[in-house]
Amino acid sequence: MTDQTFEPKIIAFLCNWCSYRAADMAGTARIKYNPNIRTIRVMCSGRVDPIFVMKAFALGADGVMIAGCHPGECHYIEQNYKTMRRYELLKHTLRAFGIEDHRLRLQWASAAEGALLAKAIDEMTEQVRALGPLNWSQYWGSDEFDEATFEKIALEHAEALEVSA
Amino acid sequence: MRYGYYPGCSLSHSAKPYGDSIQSIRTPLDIELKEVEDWNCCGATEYVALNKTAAFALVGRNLALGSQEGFETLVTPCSACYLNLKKTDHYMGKFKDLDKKTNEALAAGGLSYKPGSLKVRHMLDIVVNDIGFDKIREHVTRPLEGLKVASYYGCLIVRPEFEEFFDDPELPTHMDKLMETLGAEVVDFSMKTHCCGGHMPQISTDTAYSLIYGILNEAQKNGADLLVTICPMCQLNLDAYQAQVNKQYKTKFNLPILYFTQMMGLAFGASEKELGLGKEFVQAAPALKKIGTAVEKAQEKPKRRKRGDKTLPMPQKKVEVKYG
Amino acid sequence: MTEKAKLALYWAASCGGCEIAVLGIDDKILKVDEAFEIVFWPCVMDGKVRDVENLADGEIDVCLFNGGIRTSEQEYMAKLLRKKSKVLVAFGSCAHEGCIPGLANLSNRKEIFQISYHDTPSTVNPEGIEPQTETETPNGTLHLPFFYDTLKTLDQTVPVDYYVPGCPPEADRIWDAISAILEQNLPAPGSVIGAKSTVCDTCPRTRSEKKIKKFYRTWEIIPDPDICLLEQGIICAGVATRAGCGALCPSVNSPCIGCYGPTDGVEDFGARLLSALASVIDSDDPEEIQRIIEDGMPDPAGTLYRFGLAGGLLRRNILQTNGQKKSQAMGSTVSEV
Amino acid sequence: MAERVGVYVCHCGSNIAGTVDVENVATWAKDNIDGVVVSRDYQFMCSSLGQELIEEDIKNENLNRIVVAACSPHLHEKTFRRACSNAGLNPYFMQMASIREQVSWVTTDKSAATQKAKALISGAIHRVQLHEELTPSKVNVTPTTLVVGGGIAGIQAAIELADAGYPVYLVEREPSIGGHMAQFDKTFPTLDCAACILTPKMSDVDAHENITLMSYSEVEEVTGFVGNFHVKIRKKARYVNEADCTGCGICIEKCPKSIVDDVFETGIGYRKAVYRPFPQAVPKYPVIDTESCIYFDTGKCKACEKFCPTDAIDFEQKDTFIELDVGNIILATGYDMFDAFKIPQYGYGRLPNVYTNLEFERLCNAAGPTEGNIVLRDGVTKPESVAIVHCVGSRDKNHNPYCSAVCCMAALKFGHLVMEKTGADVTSCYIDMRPTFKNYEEFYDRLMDEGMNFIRGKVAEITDNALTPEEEGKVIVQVEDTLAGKIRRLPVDMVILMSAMEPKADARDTALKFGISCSMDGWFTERHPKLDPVATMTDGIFIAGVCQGPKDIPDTVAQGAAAAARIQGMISRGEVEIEPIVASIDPGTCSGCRICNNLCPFNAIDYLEEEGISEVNAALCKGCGTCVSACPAGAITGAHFNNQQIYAELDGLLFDAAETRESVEAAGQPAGVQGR
Repeated sequence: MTDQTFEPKIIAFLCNWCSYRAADMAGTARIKYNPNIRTIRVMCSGRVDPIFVMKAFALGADGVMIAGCHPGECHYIEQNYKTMRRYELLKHTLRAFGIEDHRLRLQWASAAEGALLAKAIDEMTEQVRALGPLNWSQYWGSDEFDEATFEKIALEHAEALEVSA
Repeated sequence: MRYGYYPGCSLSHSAKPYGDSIQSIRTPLDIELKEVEDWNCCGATEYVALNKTAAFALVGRNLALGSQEGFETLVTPCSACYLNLKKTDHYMGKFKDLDKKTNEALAAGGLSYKPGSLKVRHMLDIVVNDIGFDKIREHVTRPLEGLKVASYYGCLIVRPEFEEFFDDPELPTHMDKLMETLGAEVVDFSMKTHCCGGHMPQISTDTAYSLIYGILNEAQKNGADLLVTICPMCQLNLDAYQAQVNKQYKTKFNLPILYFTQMMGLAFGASEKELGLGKEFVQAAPALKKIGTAVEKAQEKPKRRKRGDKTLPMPQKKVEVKYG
Repeated sequence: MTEKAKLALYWAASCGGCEIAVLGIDDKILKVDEAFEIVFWPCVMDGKVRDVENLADGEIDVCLFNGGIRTSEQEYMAKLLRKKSKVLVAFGSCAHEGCIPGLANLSNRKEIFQISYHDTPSTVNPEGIEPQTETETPNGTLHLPFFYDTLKTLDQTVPVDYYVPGCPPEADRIWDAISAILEQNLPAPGSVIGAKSTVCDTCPRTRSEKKIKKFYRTWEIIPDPDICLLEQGIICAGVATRAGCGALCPSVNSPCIGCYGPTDGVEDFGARLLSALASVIDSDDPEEIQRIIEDGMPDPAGTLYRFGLAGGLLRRNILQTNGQKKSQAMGSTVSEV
Repeated sequence: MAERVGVYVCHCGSNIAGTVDVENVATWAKDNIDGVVVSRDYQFMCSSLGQELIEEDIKNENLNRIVVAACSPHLHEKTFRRACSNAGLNPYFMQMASIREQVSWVTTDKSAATQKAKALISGAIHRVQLHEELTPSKVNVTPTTLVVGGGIAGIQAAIELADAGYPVYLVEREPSIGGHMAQFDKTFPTLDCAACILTPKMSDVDAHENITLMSYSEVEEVTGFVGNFHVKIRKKARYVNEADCTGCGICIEKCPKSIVDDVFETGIGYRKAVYRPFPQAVPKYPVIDTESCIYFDTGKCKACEKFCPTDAIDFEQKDTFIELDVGNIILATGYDMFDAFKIPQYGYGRLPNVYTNLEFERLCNAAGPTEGNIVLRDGVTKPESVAIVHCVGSRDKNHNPYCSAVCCMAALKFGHLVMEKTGADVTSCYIDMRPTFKNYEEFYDRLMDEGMNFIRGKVAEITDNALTPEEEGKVIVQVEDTLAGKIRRLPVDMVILMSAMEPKADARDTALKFGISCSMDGWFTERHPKLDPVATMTDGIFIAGVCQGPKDIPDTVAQGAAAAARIQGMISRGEVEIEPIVASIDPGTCSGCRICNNLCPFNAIDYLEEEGISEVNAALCKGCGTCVSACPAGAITGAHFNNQQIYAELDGLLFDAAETRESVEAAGQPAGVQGR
């Protein structure tokens, strides 16, 4: 289902050293990109806990991007490799939940690659837009009993018993 | 292993020995080659310069036929055909409009081709990578010891380098290894991937001869008894115009030009007839007499430097520097 | 003598194991009887919903509620018991985090009915009858509860005061909980009554630094009895699972499957375990990593969320019926309980 | 207790206000988000007035949390943190929202920009309320410094520190310090002889009371943290007893075994089995190379021992290990040359008269194998024509994409030397000429005046395959002259390949050993490419010279000095602050599963055997948080980036998704005891 008016909300976790600086760079260079991305700064993409991603979806995000330094260029030497491993398993797991691959993206961007990051953001925004809203909590179903009905049932029980008595 | 086979025009005529020798090594190495039904000329190296659409359609037809017959791999022994087939497949995948145009043209003949559905490979690639040196070694009954060969690739197979070329385009070495596997001695040869002149002999003999001269000269200088090639065009130029080159440059080159498959046949003990030997302008027979005349050269021990010897040592290939 | 405190036990979507487990505390059950007047316990004594309804609000001192909320009746009972109880305890994995019944959240009502009432080999149902919420009979209309698409944990339905984890809770832990209640030295409301650390803490195996090149399914190798199972490539959830069981499974060469749920403050057991496992995969090459994962963990949801799916952050898989509410799914009769 | 948050939305002139409706955002924040007590928009928050505004509000409105929505925290986080501490508020109670770099500058649609700004600010407000008080810890700095690498960079750094009165250990892998510079003949553009300016510095190092020189030694292992490193150094066996050796050199003279020296003489000269890389070597003590020594091979000879006047030769010597405590470390490990064999079409190793730049340096070095005579491989003939090939392995996607920075100038230098010494005509084949430094362009002009030829084009191949009589016996350089637009074949006597500078073959191992990172190419990564070029991500570890990237001698020396200066600052301060953004493990929850142990590249996580739990060494921890998100028990907390703070930020960022998720907050959260 593609909804043209639909503006996806995408959470992006940016590592302090490369991808957040890439975002700064995109800004300084006045590179325009879709406003749908909302960023959280973490020290390293290795800090991005799969729980954050789940939480983001549960809180109503339509997509999540994890951005970090290029493999081999991590400011913490090798931590983004752990990100890579978690990302793969996370994707594998989200598939089992029926969440489309395009809703989670791992993006390497060095401090100099503002344009690349901007392009990735635009690309992802369009992909998620095409997938439509996720609005995860709708699948949980809501309670069926408000106070009134609740009382009503109690009452019915009372009557029922009185009849049989 | 079963492959679609695209021999190309020359293999039944000017390069018949190539075709024959391929047939003769096919059986021992059990390479199953199924010729593409009703294939046509690849347009050689010129056509594309005259009319792109037509040229690509011409090649496209062969690809279409190949994939139609359900092949995964299309093997060709001719470097020009290899280049054309690979180029067409590659460009059709890369440039959507070329893909569209070509397929429109093919549609006229009720054909279509989806780029990437056929893997175009050169005979040499199949021999060294699919069959492998070990299996080849098993079949060597008549090692080519004593024979000094220069392995010559020509330019068409190495450039332009599309995605994954099966060897180093700057300095390919597969044929060297193959020749060594057959027992021949490989001489250093820096002209490996230089142009043989292609169709220059018809256009500017001077240009053509200078190129041919360069190749033969280098081979001779490095002590080669013969050149081994993988391309009918190269074979023809180096072989057929050797006399003219000798005349023009006052040289006495007498270097037979053989196909790598002929060398394999020889080593496998096939008869000269099977391999179409003797059909070359520069007769290979004299050179081939050297087979088996290898002399055990005693490995010389490092000689001490003489007093007053001013010469500077030559650079040695670096062994991986290990620190710590 | 002073009046005994009132105790209620109820089961919703659960296997009943928790009930057995309560009895499993042996003679201590008598102590329970000494301490409490059991007002409601359908599993072991007769009782009517009406009796509960007739109680004053908050009259029950403690209610041990096991099982998740799968039907409208269970939801009603949860709300009823919440209303009538001072302290409501989500007792056992099902009430706590959904447990095995929660895995049905990877499916939905339609599929579940299809399987249970049509497809299972043991089912003979030529007329293709499915449970109806209302059935007319000569003696009047019979009601059946409505079956929800999504199983909820107890606290997704009503506020819960305490949690007792485990599938089922170990006898000793149950007694710990009960005595805590008796002695009135309960932790802060909302907390889990249990250990702080994880199963590894009580696991006898020797552990060293971890690097995993391949995940093995339990039948693929015979594990070394003394070395950490995870280090041998067997997915053992012990690293992420709250201690309390005494590492029963690992001590008999079988990996922990996580029935005691996560430790305090962890919001999603599966993701927690996921992150830990992925972090120690011994490869930096995306293709190889994918291979290791896909070969080693064909069913990630089942592996990582065996007990914690319904209680996790996502709770279920994408629902093809798009979260259709009961009202849409079945008229608007509410009185099917 | 409820936090009192102050929100400050910066206009940044029109930079932000031009695209984001700042007034609207400010009022919206106050009206819609709990905890916000003050919410203002202001022209320039970073101005002193803007900062005072915050300080005033903190005092008057007793705010205890601050959110500044302005530019990127990388620009002004420090500024506003300072403002907070000035007003007596813990600086870590401040959070920035980057609504300039990440909103106004990158968004065209005004309403979308305003909405995004709201999201970011709401995220910051939610987050900041959960911030915890943090104070940097302080550690003392050992005044001793370790310098690794005795090239000009290391020498410069060592001398600077030593002159400042601080003890320095200089560790060099080779038998002598001096590095590549010692191999050079002249230096551009001044053409003063490398040795003449280098050797005095080398002997300074030797003589300096504050410098302990450890040549022929390597760092084995590094532990500890800024101010308090502990290093283990392997002193390789010299088989020459330094205490007794006078450096007279008789052993070298008498040694019967002579072999090609492919380190210092780059393979075009010879040395003995017992040797000193070059006459002015520092230290002066020779080294016995066991590979080639006859005694080590056959058990006979011992000529050196027989003739040594002071019995300094000791065949029994073993490697020794020295352990040091140092406060800071400077890495000046230099570079390797690109292996010209990797470009076969240039004929290196096949054509005798194709040399590399480093070989040529030795060739025209008066102390080199030819006493400075520029000759062909035969050792006698002077070349009449020389071609210099630029960018061999540099600016070449097949090998190294980067520019090696010095080759253009070195080529000009070579051109001058060749013409001066042999009168041969010289042709340089270049892609671009890059004489970009003081007096470099002038030098280029000078060479053009001196008659050096320049052909703009990348050389295709170098061959001895003559096509014309005049090419016979020559080396032919085939190149496309891109200015004349034609292919040229240059028959010359000698070719010099300007080989690229490459990271040391073991640069990555070194980086790992010292806990710093490398670029893709393998150059060490500086903390900031512009503003912090000699520091690294690892406090207390600095880099200087080419190990950080290709550069010439002046830049290298400057970096050496800069690194030394940085360290002097730390030493004179006596203590350093350690970022409080670190991980910590709750011993109660940790079960010692050991998942985290090998995740830390800085070895900050120790496993305590007896307690059976793991522990974070705060001083080593860099705060990346990888272990935090890996801990299956949730036992590890990352200061300033803990889960609750991130959840809160997520919650705030998705404020406008709230309507679709009433029920979420309840999910899995403690319910409290309602219904009683």
